[in-house]
Amino acid sequence: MAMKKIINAPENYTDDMLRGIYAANDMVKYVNDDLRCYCIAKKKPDKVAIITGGGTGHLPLFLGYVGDGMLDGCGVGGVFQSPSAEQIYNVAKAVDSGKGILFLYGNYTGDIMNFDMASEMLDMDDIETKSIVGADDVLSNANPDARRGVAGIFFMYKCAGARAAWGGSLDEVLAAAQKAKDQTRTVGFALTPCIIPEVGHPNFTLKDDEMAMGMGIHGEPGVWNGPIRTADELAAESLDSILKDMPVAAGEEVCVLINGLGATSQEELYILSGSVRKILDDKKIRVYRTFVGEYATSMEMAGASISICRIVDEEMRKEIDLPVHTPFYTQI
Amino acid sequence: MAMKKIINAPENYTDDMLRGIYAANDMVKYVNDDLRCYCIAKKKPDKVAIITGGGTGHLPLFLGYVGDGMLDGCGVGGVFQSPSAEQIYNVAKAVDSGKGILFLYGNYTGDIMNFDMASEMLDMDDIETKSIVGADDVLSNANPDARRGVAGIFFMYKCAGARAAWGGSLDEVLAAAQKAKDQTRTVGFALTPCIIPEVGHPNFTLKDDEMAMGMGIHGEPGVWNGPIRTADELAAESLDSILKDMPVAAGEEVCVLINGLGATSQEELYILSGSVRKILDDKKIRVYRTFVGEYATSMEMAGASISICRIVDEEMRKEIDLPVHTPFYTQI
Amino acid sequence: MAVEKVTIETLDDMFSSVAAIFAEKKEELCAMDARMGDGDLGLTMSKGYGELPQLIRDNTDPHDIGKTLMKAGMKMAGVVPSTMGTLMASGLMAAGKALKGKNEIGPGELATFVSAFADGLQKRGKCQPGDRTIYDAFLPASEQATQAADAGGTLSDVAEAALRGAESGVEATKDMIPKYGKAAVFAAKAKGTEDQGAVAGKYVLEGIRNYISV
Amino acid sequence: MAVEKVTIETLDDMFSSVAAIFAEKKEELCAMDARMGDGDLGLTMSKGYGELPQLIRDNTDPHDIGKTLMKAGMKMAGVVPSTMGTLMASGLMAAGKALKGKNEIGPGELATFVSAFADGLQKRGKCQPGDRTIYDAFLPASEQATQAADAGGTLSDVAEAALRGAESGVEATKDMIPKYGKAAVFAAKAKGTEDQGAVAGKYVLEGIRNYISV
Ligand SMILES: Nc1ncnc2c1ncn2[C@@H]1O[C@H](COP(=O)(O)OP(=O)(O)O)[C@@H](O)[C@H]1O
Ligand SMILES: Nc1ncnc2c1ncn2[C@@H]1O[C@H](COP(=O)(O)OP(=O)(O)O)[C@@H](O)[C@H]1O
Ligand SMILES: [Mg+2]
Ligand SMILES: [Mg+2]
Ligand SMILES: [Mg+2]
Ligand SMILES: [Mg+2]
Repeated sequence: MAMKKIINAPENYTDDMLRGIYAANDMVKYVNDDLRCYCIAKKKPDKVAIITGGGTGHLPLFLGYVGDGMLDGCGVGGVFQSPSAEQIYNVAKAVDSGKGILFLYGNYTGDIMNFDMASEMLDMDDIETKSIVGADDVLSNANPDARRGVAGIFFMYKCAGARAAWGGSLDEVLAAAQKAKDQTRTVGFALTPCIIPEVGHPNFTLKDDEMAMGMGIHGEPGVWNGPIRTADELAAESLDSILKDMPVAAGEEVCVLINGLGATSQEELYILSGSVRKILDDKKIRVYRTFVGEYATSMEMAGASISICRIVDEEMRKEIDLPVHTPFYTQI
Repeated sequence: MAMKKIINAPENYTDDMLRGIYAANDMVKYVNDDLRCYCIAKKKPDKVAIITGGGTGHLPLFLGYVGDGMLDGCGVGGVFQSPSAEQIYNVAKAVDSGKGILFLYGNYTGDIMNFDMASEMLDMDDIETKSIVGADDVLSNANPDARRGVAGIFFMYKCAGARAAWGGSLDEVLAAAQKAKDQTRTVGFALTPCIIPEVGHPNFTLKDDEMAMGMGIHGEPGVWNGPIRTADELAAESLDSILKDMPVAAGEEVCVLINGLGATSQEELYILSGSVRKILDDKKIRVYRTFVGEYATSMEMAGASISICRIVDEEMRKEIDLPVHTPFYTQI
Repeated sequence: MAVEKVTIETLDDMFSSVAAIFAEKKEELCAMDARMGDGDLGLTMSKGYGELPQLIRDNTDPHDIGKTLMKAGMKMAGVVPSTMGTLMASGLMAAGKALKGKNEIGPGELATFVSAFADGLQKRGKCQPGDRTIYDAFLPASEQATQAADAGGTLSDVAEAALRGAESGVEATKDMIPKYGKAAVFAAKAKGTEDQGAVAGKYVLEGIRNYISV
Repeated sequence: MAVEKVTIETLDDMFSSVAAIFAEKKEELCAMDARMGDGDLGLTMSKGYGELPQLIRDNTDPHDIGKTLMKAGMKMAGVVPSTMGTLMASGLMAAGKALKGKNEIGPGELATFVSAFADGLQKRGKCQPGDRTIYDAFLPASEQATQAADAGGTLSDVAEAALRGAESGVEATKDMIPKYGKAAVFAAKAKGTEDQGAVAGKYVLEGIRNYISV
């Protein structure tokens, strides 16, 4: 597989992308003269600030959720690399309004080290932070604490974002994120690899008829590689894995997130969404909302993920329903 | 290139997709027991109805723009095929509220024949229709009337949709579409082909390092095939072609639409958007709004298009700013 | 014992006669189309016209032959979405439009039917006389049918005139060069042969004549 | 003529001495890392510590050695975002946090610096003693430094004690099996060799000792 990308110099990939984003949108800006310190343009007074961060290559993750009703800032790393602690710190300083800061990001070692460092630094400035990581990828590890964070983090953003927008305390915002985390599971599968621009060749290979169940968004190995299955089969296997890990009873209610990894067409995502729905209907699991689109990608990787977020109370329903607006995601 | 798709039986592609869409969204429905007669669920009283249609494989085109503030219905064809006149007719009957109907779709022979037939049928029922086709693809033909319609139709949807939402007459809605059409030009380029599910192999081929400038969304040949160029070079060549066809003076204002053809990552689209912006800034052409994302695709084709819509008066500005909401596109 | 007028009740019978011809000529039309194009013409015509009588029955407007024809024509287009299927449907719909409000077909209405059908083909196909299409059969048919009706002929006279016009038109396509679709690629091969679309047009009128003049 | 206390004004000089060691040991560390990992350790350490003195000067809080160290440490992490770069920065920041509000480093503060640095490494790396990491150099260093300070030793005594602890720690890593990162894959090869991260840790303390005890 050759690299076919619409880019300029590979080493400018992240910064060229960021310049494009800032030029296209007024509602975000960068601070400290550093393109990678990405913040909401108009700081929100008197609310808990929520900050995320992570490597480039997963749009709309991570920065795409900075906006009204969701997040306040994002530390932007190079392709599949962590932002530095200093970048996170600077974002935090820029958006802090005195009610504390929630760090909400994915469960990757590099990110954890850097967010923790930033948090210690902020502590020195007497700015309170709490941290929580998304770790929704069921097939990435049997141990829930060691799981990767993938598209399911969307529900954590949504619930924590709503709680913060309503003036919740840092503990309340953290609790909303934790509740969404507890109720969310994801299973994903890849059909093709992606190429890191500065590397120039795929980070793994799959045969012409082959796919990988459970593969991570950086190409981490999954549970099986084998011939491509149908949408119905993939939906069945994925829901099986999810519901084994987090049982949902008949009559209970869930949100469904069908996420494209980058190259997969929207047509396919809706076919997959239809397959998932048939199974949930059969199980008499009610669907509160279905989200279909690109929420967490790996550049031009083909594949998809299915996330289920169980709705356990009216509060969650309201959090998920809150209209939000960012340059990448608008919900009314 | 092998077909790697998340689907069930290829012959059910379109209908499986439609079932997925209806299950995921309450705001649309189908009429006449025919999945391919796609309408807004709650008919809007006392307004000109706008109907579009065309082949499957271009999501969010065409049906994705049916919703509040945009379109009222869509005839859905098979992959890259026209909907039937009857399907268009049935959609029209379902959404008609007595103020007439605008047919607004792409400039393809099959579609034209079928929309014309539907129009004659509606005439028999004393329902007035007017028709206009998008034909924005500059490189597809030197003769503007023979050009293909591609992503630029978005601006026609937006302007006509706003005018209709405000209670405009059929002639006024048509005039708004015509004005947007007159001011919009697109240039696109493909990096990889796509595969029609029932065919199973690509509709054309490009070498490992090769791209096609001006290629159509079904793989119609463009003006050159050659080695992949940089984002900056592609932006420069595309804008050159656009501005030669539709001059824009320094100080004038435009909207920019950077559209992904399906497999291209959002990261690349923003890099390309940044390249376009640099050139417009240099020419002192002001940018009113930038739209970046997937607006008109060819399933999993890699590539992008650049559309420029010149803003000629305050009316257009208001039309483009009108908040809209569909299952695929929300603007606030 | 010729038919003197076609009513809403007998409209389906007239088209059953057209269907019968296409059933008989299916192989012939496929073979002709295969020489020049993709070889589907016999299939689409026998299928489309085969379903038309039932479509007419299912979509009958009790007072309006015109509306009935339009609706049935539109349904037929959905059944056979090829070029010729769409063109035939367009002809039927244009004829229906011209007959809006009529509840029977006499000599004048039949001439109107043929002329409007021809116009419908031309408008939909954006073709010119001499382009080697079905229009080259229908245009002379409409001229002769109109003359016969203007001269006070019976329904049978008009039907015979239309068919004669179509036959001469088909003959003339032998010297025409194709402009449209797949046939344009094989322009040289067309020389001396009849255009298969024109032949299909002639069969429509032959079926009508058969029903009226027996 | 040993240094008796390090002030906010001389903090950068102490780290210049650390930088000097890493400049000297660059090739050696790279070679060690190449045997077990990706061979970048000498590069990242000489680069990160090479910039640290200037980062300290640029980020000096005139009354607070702790804040100064934290800020400079954080900046250093951005300069060298590798595992060891991040761990070293974490050590510096933890030490800074422990010294918050101090405006000089005497014997007690130096012991605090080493212990807090060790704690910072452990917390960031989530490693245990015996995991064959830099922590295995810093943990005995912190124990010995604390003893020396508690016993009323001079700044020089504490610095010497820390270095002695680190040296014994490095020696002990020869028998440890790596658990983390790329080295874990080459576990067998590690036997009998010193952990390169532990060696880097020792060099930090050697640089400090060199500045204080000359
Ligand atoms: N633009 C046109 N206008 C009128 N008739 C046309 C046109 N293009 C093709 N035809 C007629 O259609 C016939 C071919 O029909 P058909 O086999 O259905 O086409 P295809 O298989 O290419 O879709 C031609 O012989 C010609 O008579
Ligand atoms: N989790 C950990 N905790 C503490 N130290 C660690 C940890 N993982 C690795 N190390 C130390 O880091 C050293 C390797 O550093 P470095 O070369 O920067 O790693 P890499 O090149 O893999 O990013 C190891 O020799 C070990 O001492
Ligand atoms: Mg994509
Ligand atoms: Mg896509
Ligand atoms: Mg044919
Ligand atoms: Mg290394």
